[in-house]
Amino acid sequence: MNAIWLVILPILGAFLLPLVYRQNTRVGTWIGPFILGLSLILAFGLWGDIAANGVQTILMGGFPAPVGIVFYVDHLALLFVIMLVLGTLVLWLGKEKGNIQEETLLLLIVAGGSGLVLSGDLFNIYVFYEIVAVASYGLAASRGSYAASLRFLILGALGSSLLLLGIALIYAITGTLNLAHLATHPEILQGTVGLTAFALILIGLGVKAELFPVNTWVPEVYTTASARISALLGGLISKMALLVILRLLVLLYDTSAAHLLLLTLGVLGVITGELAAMRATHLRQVLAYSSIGQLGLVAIAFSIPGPAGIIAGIALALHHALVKPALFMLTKAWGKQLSHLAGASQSLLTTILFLVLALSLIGIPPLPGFWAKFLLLKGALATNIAAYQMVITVVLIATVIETIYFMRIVRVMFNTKPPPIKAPALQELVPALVFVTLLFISVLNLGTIGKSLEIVATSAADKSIYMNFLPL
Amino acid sequence: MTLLSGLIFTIGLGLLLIVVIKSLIFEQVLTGGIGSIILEQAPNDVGTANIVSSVLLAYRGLDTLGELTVLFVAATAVGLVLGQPRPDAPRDPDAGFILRSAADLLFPFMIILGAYIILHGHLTPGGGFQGGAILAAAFFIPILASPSSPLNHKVSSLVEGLAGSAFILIGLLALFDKGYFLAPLLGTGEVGELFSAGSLPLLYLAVGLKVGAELAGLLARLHETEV
Amino acid sequence: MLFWIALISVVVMLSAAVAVLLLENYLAATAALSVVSLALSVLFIVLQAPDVALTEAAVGAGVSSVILAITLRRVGLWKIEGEK
Amino acid sequence: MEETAGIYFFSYSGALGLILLGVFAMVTSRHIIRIILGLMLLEAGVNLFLIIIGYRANAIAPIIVEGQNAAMVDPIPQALVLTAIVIGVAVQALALALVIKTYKAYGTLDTKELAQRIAEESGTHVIDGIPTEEKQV
Repeated sequence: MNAIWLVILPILGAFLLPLVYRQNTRVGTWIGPFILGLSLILAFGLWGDIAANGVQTILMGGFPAPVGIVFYVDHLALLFVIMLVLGTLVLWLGKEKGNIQEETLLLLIVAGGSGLVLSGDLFNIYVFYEIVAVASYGLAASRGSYAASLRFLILGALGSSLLLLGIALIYAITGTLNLAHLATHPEILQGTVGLTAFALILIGLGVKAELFPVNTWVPEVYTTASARISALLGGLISKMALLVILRLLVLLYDTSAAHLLLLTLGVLGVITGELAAMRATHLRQVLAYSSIGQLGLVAIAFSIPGPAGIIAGIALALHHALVKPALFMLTKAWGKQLSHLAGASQSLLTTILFLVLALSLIGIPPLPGFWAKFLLLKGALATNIAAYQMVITVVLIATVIETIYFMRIVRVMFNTKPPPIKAPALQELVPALVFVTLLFISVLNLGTIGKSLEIVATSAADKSIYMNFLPL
Repeated sequence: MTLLSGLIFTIGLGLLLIVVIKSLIFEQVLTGGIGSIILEQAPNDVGTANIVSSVLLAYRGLDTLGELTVLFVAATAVGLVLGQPRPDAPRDPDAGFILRSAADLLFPFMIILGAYIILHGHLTPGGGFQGGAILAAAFFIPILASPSSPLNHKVSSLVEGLAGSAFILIGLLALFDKGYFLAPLLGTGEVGELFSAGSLPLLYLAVGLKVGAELAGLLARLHETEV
Repeated sequence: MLFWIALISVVVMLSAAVAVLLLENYLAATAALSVVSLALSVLFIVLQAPDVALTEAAVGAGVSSVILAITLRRVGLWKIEGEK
Repeated sequence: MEETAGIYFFSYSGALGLILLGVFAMVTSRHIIRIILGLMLLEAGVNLFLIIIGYRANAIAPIIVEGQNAAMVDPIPQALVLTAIVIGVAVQALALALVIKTYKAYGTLDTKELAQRIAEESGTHVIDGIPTEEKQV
C-alpha cells in the first residue's frame, strides 16, 4: 500500500474525467464518487498499516530523503486526509449531476489537500497549496460570483507569493527543503531570517486557514458562492493549511516567539470573528464569521506547545469539520437575510438539525463541541504561561457571544407572525443529516475517540519520530 | 487611508527584507545543502547533461506533476468561468492576407522549433515548458490572424488529458517496476547523447504536449469570449 | 563585462517596473511589463540560469503579455492614445 | 571578486525593487488591472530572489559540457523557479478570465466599488471584512 495513490488517483481521475464524460455521461457521473470512495478505503487501509507497523515515509523516484521529495504518512496526516475525502464524499450527495468542470475541480482540490498534509518537502507543499488555492478560486466563481472570487484571488495570490518568498529564505540559510532535514538544525531557523520566513509563510498559509489579517475574503465568498462550496472551503480545506502550520511549528519553530505569534493571530481571529458574527445580518455571513472564530480557536490550540495543544486542536478541527459544513448545507434551503428565517421552525427536521448543530458549536455537554472546548481549556491551563491563561477568558467570551447570536437566530425561527417560508425538501437535507449522524456516532464513542486522538497527538508532537527516517 | 496603510506595509516589508538580505550576504550560513549533492550524483543517477531537467523530472518530479495539475486546474477554472461562447457570437474581423499567409508559413517552423526544444531538454537549456509555450504560440498565432477558424477545443482537451495521464502512467510504471513513483526507468545511457537519460525525454514530451495544449486552450478561450 | 550587463539590465528592469505603475495607459503598462520580463531574462543569463531565462522570455514576456493584451481588448481598455 | 560583489548587489536590489513595487501596487491600487500588473512584478521579484540564492561566484550554468570541470551554480532554485513561473501564468490567466466576466457583470474594475456592489447584492453590508450598519431602505 502506497500513500502516493491518495494524491495520484484523484489527479488521474480529474485528467480523464472530461474525456470520459464526452464518451459516456452515465459513467462520467460515477467517476468522482468512485475515486473518492476508493481513496477512503485506501486511507483506512493505510491507517491499519500504520497502527501495526509505525509511520511510513515514501520516497519519490527512489531518491533518499533530503535530496528527493518525501511523503510522511502518520496518523495525524491520514486523519485529515480521511476528514477531507469523507467530507467531500458527503457533500457530493444530492449534488446536481453533469457539471463536468465543477466535479473536476472538486477531485483536484481533494488531491491538493491530501498532498498538502502528506508532503514532507517545503516547495512541494507550496505546489500543492497552489493546486488547492487555484481550485478554490475556480469553485468560488462557479455560481457566477466573479467579483468576490476575483477579490479572493488577489489576496490569495499575494499570500502565495509571500509564502514562496518565505520558502526561498529558508532555502537560502539552510540549503535544504526537506522538513525532517530542516528539523535537525532548528537553531539556524531561529535567527532573524528564519523568523521572517515563518512570518511570511504564516501570512501565505493564513489566507486559506482564515487567520486574522488575511481573512477579509471569507464573508464575501461564503455569502456569494454556493452552499456546497462554502461548506467545503470553510469546513474542510481551511484545516489542511492549519495542519501544515502545526507541522512547521512542531518541527522547525519550537520557540516561544513563533508560538506567541500564532497565539496572537488566533486570539485576534476569535475576537474579531465572533464580534462581527454578532453584527451580521445574513445567515451565511453569521456562519462565515463564526468559522473565522472557530478556526482562530484551532490556531490557539495548535499554538500550545506539546501534545495537549495538538489533541485540543484536532478535536476542535474535527468537530468544526462536521458541524460547519452541515450548517452551510442547511442554509441552502433558507439562506438570505436573518429576517427571512421567520417561521422556519415549521419544518421540524430542519429545526432539530439546526438546534443540535448550534448547541454543539456553542459547546453544550454532552455534544462533542463541549469536549473540544474543554480540551482546549485543559491544555491552556496546563502550560503555566501567563499568555495562555488569558486564553481561557477569550474562549469563555467567545462562547457567550456564540450563544447570543445563535439564540437570536433561533428566536427568529420560532417567530410565526409573517407567513412561514417553504420547508426545504428532504433531498436537500441529506448531507446535513449524514453529518449530524456522524456527530451522534462520535458522541457515543467519545471514549475511544479520545484515546486514539491521544495516540495520534503524542506521535505527532514527537519530532524524533519524524526525523528517524533520515539516512544522514 | 488605504494609501497610507499600504505605504506603511510596503516600507515595513522593505526594511525587513533589507535586514534579511544583509544577513544573507554577510553571514555565510550553512553551506553544502542538497544542491551540491545533486550536482555530484545527477550524472550517475539520471544521466542528463542539463542538470536542471534532472532536478525537474527525477528528483522533484512530483513538483512538476503538481505544476501540470495547477495549469490544468487553471484551464478548467477558466473554462468554468468563461463558459462556452455562442456559435453565432460576433467575431473579430480577419487580419489581412499578408498576416494570414505569414501565420501559415510560421506554423511549421514553430512546431519544429517547439519539438526540438522539448526533445533536447535533457541536453541543452529548454525543455517541456519552454517548448510547450512555443507550441501553444504556434497554434495561437493562426487564430489571431483569422479568428473565424477557432481552435478545436475537443482536440486540445484530448491532448491535455492524455498527455497528463501519460506522465502519471510513466510514474506508475516506475512504481510497479522499481517500487518508487516516478523513479527513472530504462537506464541512463551515455551522458550528452540524444537517446540518454532513460524515461526523462518521454516525460518531457508529455510535459511539452500538456503545457502546449493547456496554454493554447487558455489563450483561445480568452480570445473567444464575447466583449 | 558581466558586471555592466547586470547593471544595465537591473536599471532597465527597475525603470520599466516604475513605468508599469505610473503609466496611465494600460496597454503601455503591459508593454513595460514585457520589458521587465525581457530585462529579467537577461539578468537570469548573467546569473547562469539559461533554462529560467528561456522560460521567462517565452512565458513571462510572451504568453502572459498576450493574455493581458487580450483581456485589455475585452474590457475596453485597448487604447493606443494616452487619453481616458 | 569585485565583479561578483557587484552582480550580487545589483541583483539583490533588483529583486527587492520588484518585490516592493509589486506589493505597493497590490495594496494601494484600486484598479484591478493595475493590481494584477503589481502581482506579476511581485512574482518576478520573488523568482529573481530565488535565482540569486542559487548563484555562486565564478560558477557556470548547471549543464555538463565535455572537457569542462568548473563549479556549477545550484540547480535546485532554477528548477523551483521554472515551476513557479508556470504556476504564476496559470493564476494570471484565471485572474484575467475573472476580470473579463466581472467587467461584463458590473461594468467597473474598481475594487472598492466592486466590494460595495457585492455587499449590496448579497444584502450583507460588508466592506473589506467589516460589517457596516445596515442602510435604511
